[in-house]
Amino acid sequence: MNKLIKYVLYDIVRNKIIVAYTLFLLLLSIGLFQLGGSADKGLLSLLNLVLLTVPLISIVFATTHFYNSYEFMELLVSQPIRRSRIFMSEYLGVALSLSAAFLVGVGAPVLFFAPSTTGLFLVVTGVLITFVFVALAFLASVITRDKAKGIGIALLLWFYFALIYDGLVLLILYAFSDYPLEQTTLALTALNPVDLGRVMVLLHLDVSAMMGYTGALYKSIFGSLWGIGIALAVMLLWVIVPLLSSKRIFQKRDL
Amino acid sequence: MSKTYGKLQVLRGVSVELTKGKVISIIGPNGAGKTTMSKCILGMVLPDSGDIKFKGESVLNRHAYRSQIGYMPQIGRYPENMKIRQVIEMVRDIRKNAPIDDELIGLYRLEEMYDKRMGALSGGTKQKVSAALAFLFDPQVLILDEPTAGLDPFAAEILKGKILKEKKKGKLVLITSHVMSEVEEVADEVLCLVDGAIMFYETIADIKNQTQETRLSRAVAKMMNGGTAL
Amino acid sequence: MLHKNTLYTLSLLFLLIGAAGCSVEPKPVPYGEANCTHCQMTVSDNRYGAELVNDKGKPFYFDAAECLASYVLEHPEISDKAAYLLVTDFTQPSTLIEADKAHFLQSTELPSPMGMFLTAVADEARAKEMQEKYGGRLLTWEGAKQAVRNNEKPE
Amino acid sequence: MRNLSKYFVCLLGAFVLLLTSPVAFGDTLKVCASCPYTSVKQAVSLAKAGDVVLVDGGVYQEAGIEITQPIRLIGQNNPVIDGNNSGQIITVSSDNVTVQGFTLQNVATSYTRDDAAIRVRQQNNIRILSNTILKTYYGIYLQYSEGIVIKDNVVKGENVGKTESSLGNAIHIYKTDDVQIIGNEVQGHRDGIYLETVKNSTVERNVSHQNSRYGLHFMFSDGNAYTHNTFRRNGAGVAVMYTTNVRMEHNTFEDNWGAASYGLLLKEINNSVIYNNVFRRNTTGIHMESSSRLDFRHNDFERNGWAIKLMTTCIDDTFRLNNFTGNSFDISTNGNAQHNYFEHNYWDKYTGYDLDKDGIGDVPYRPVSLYAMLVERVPPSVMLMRSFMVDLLDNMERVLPSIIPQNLMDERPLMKKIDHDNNREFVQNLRQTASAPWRER
Repeated sequence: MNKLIKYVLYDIVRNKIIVAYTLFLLLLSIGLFQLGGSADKGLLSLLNLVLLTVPLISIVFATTHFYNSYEFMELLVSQPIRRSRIFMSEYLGVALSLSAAFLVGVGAPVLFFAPSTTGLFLVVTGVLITFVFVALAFLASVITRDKAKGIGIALLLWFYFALIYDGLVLLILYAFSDYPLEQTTLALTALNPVDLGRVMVLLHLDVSAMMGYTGALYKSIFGSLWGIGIALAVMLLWVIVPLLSSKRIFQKRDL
Repeated sequence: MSKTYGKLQVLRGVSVELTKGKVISIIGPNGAGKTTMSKCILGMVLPDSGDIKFKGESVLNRHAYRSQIGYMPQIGRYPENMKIRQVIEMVRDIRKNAPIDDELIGLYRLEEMYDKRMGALSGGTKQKVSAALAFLFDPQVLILDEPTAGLDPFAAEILKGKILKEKKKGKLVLITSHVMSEVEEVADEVLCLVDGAIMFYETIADIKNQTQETRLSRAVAKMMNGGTAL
Repeated sequence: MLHKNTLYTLSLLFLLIGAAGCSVEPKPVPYGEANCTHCQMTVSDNRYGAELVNDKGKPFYFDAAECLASYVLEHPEISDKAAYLLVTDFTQPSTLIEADKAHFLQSTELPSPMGMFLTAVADEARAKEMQEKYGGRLLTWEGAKQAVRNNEKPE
Repeated sequence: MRNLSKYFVCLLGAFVLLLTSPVAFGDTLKVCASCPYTSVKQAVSLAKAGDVVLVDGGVYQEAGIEITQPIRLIGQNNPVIDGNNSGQIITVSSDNVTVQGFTLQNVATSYTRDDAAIRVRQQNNIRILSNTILKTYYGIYLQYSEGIVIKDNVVKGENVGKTESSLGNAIHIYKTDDVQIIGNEVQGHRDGIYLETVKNSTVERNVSHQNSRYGLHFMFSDGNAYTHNTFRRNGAGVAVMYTTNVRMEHNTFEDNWGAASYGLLLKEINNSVIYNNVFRRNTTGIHMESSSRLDFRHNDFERNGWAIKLMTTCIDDTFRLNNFTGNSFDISTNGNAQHNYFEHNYWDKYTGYDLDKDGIGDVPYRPVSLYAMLVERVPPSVMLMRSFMVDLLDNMERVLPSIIPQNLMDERPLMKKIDHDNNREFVQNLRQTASAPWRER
């Protein structure tokens, strides 16, 4: 498996988009930390941008890469290797290289300007989000053979998780404001990896306490080791479920 | 075996036994299911029904048998940023312990271009790489999809020579091709697919005998038209 | 089949969470963490907390029975439909009892958080005992609401 | 005229001398291990009006000391009176009493008796000065009295791990007028300073921190001034209710940071001024309900969750020349009706421009965001804080307001943060150009 990843990585690392992505994140992070004044403020602004750009770039890049690698995968499929191995290698290759770009572009500045647990959470969240959206990208890619369609689905997925979902949640919360919604909101948050990541970081920033009783409730949930563990587990589910589903489809489909 | 793509039925109950030591040419009009059939054998396309047996064992959902097969795709596309050297190394990595037959690499002088990016190569050169890769591990079965399509005549000759050489070693070679002269040159038997079903599967000599034609292309055309001359 | 099972389990899990969120039942008063719905003061004295649970199961917390009473009087549209009106049994801190069934002792010796000197007790005998000890008068929930409406404080 | 004033000064001097020198008034009863008196209780019970009971350093295991004469009980070299958890330590049952310079410790929780280190009931002119009160149920407890000075005391309780009902207040004053509470440090109790029905009083330069409930809590206490106090890290902050004519100036409310915390809760406070205060890092800077005709000026709201929660029951409140910086929400409210004035405040979230360069933004600022109102109505929606959708909605609503209150806006926001001390000239100019009339007090 690692041999294959090596070759997938060879290919991606030299991809100019990855380099551009790294530089983009790097400039953004440094700029925000310089502008923001305090480390916390910098982290907050960074969080917003990370949660918007990382999913978008991850999902679009991974989808494009998947379609561009079709013939390569064909070549590999004619070789004596399991399809699942090819698929996982592709996945890990893309996810790892995007994560590496994120670690260099965001992780390093965070380490330098805001070395704190919150910073760590931001970086971990960013990496997890990358893995989630690459998995979603692969799912979009195996659903349809048509590249344009696949990228369309990927963009829709991003649009849904980054924007539409929150709008729907707001609508639901508003419509059912007479009901006790604490638990429901928690569940709704878990159903969107972007929200989950945002809440995980936010609750470790100082602003969390200001969210009043409900905020404190969530903080007590997410703040405990158990809560962090569960949040991370849900996040991993967000990686595993789409990844395994797409792998299953990939194994059964024609190339 | 059978295969449908959506509403399109590509293979309808194709059943055939191929034995080693022969070069078999799969011919047929466009869309007759030639490539699909070879992809089925390679496991790239999974048949809806039926089975494919290799040395008596089903290959469905297996992968190890493919170490016995060399495949040359119609159009070989590779990761753009990889160098020829890396592609070859990678496949070698995958097929560890396989015997190496780098005759084609030498004949095509690929070593001189080892450090070129795949993305920078011409279609013909890519085909050379594909051919070299197909023969690299001295496989028992060779599946060549339009092998000479993108090659210059000189390179095509080298390839044909190599095919005949491997046949003599007792290997099974499957070639899909439209070029009848080429088929005539290298193949022993012709498998003709029309609309996903086998129209005939005969030796070249038999075909010529049946149709009373000396040129294979005419003979085949006659056969496909139901035995009447054009 | 693995992922289908996973999905199934997951959706079941969320359904359960949703169901838990929707059941109409009293919730323990989060002392020190919630503000009184009526007076906005922190609900912190666990001998006096009160709670209203609406018909949908959403809890509203109060720091004292008098605040609950004021709220009930001011918001009949919510309280008329409320599933539960609860006050704390003074003799068993943090234990909620139904306001209808509670006995309210109004005595200067027992100052409640919002100045109406209302102390709720579940057991009638205990309430009488306390009345003998501290003086004041015993009220039903209706009486307590009446006292709050007319701002009748013992002096 | 000059002679007369000289004479007056002399008289005043003599009066001061009379008050301060022990020998000038009556006898001095000394208490120490080797003195005529070895027990404070004994000396106090024998003292006559005008006497001084002078207690030297050492630890006295005593409780239930009752002062029935107008005397002065003074500690020298920091004597300690240890109540041993057996009831109240000092009860003052006479007018004109001074208690000064003691460490009073160990008074147990008593649910129905409200035991305190110093208890005063129905007395006038009492002075409690420079005492240290440790581990008591209530610290200083006054009822039905008048003319009180509580100065430079330290009251420290132990509230860690205790429920609120087992804690008393550090300084608790009920139905008492003309009180001066100055320079005390109170911590670790239920409420730091509790005033109920206390009129015409001053609370100045106190530090109240780490109390379980409120740093300062007053109700029905009209006409009081609270200046230069610091309220820090109290359980819920400062709560003031049902009072008119209050002056709160130069106070600091900070780090009241928790689920149900606020810097200052204003409930039915009317006709009052709130000037030059700092609200820093509170969950809610000010929570206001049913409070009217309040004047907020020169306050700094820094890095609070909500700077101000202004409920619709508040009317005729004026907010001028305040700085709002780094707050998650500047103003939040629960409805559309608004009858309050905002003018000439500095808002760091303001993105308008100032073409005529007069220091005032040319477009109004709306400090209430749609999301803030949503959170007010549906608290669980805090989970969506800082999501892209929320930012988008807020920006759309700012451009085309439909849900947020139309008239809650600052039509003349300032472009630069106000330096409250050095911008006098600028402020003068603003005063002349203001739209609503300035209320001067």
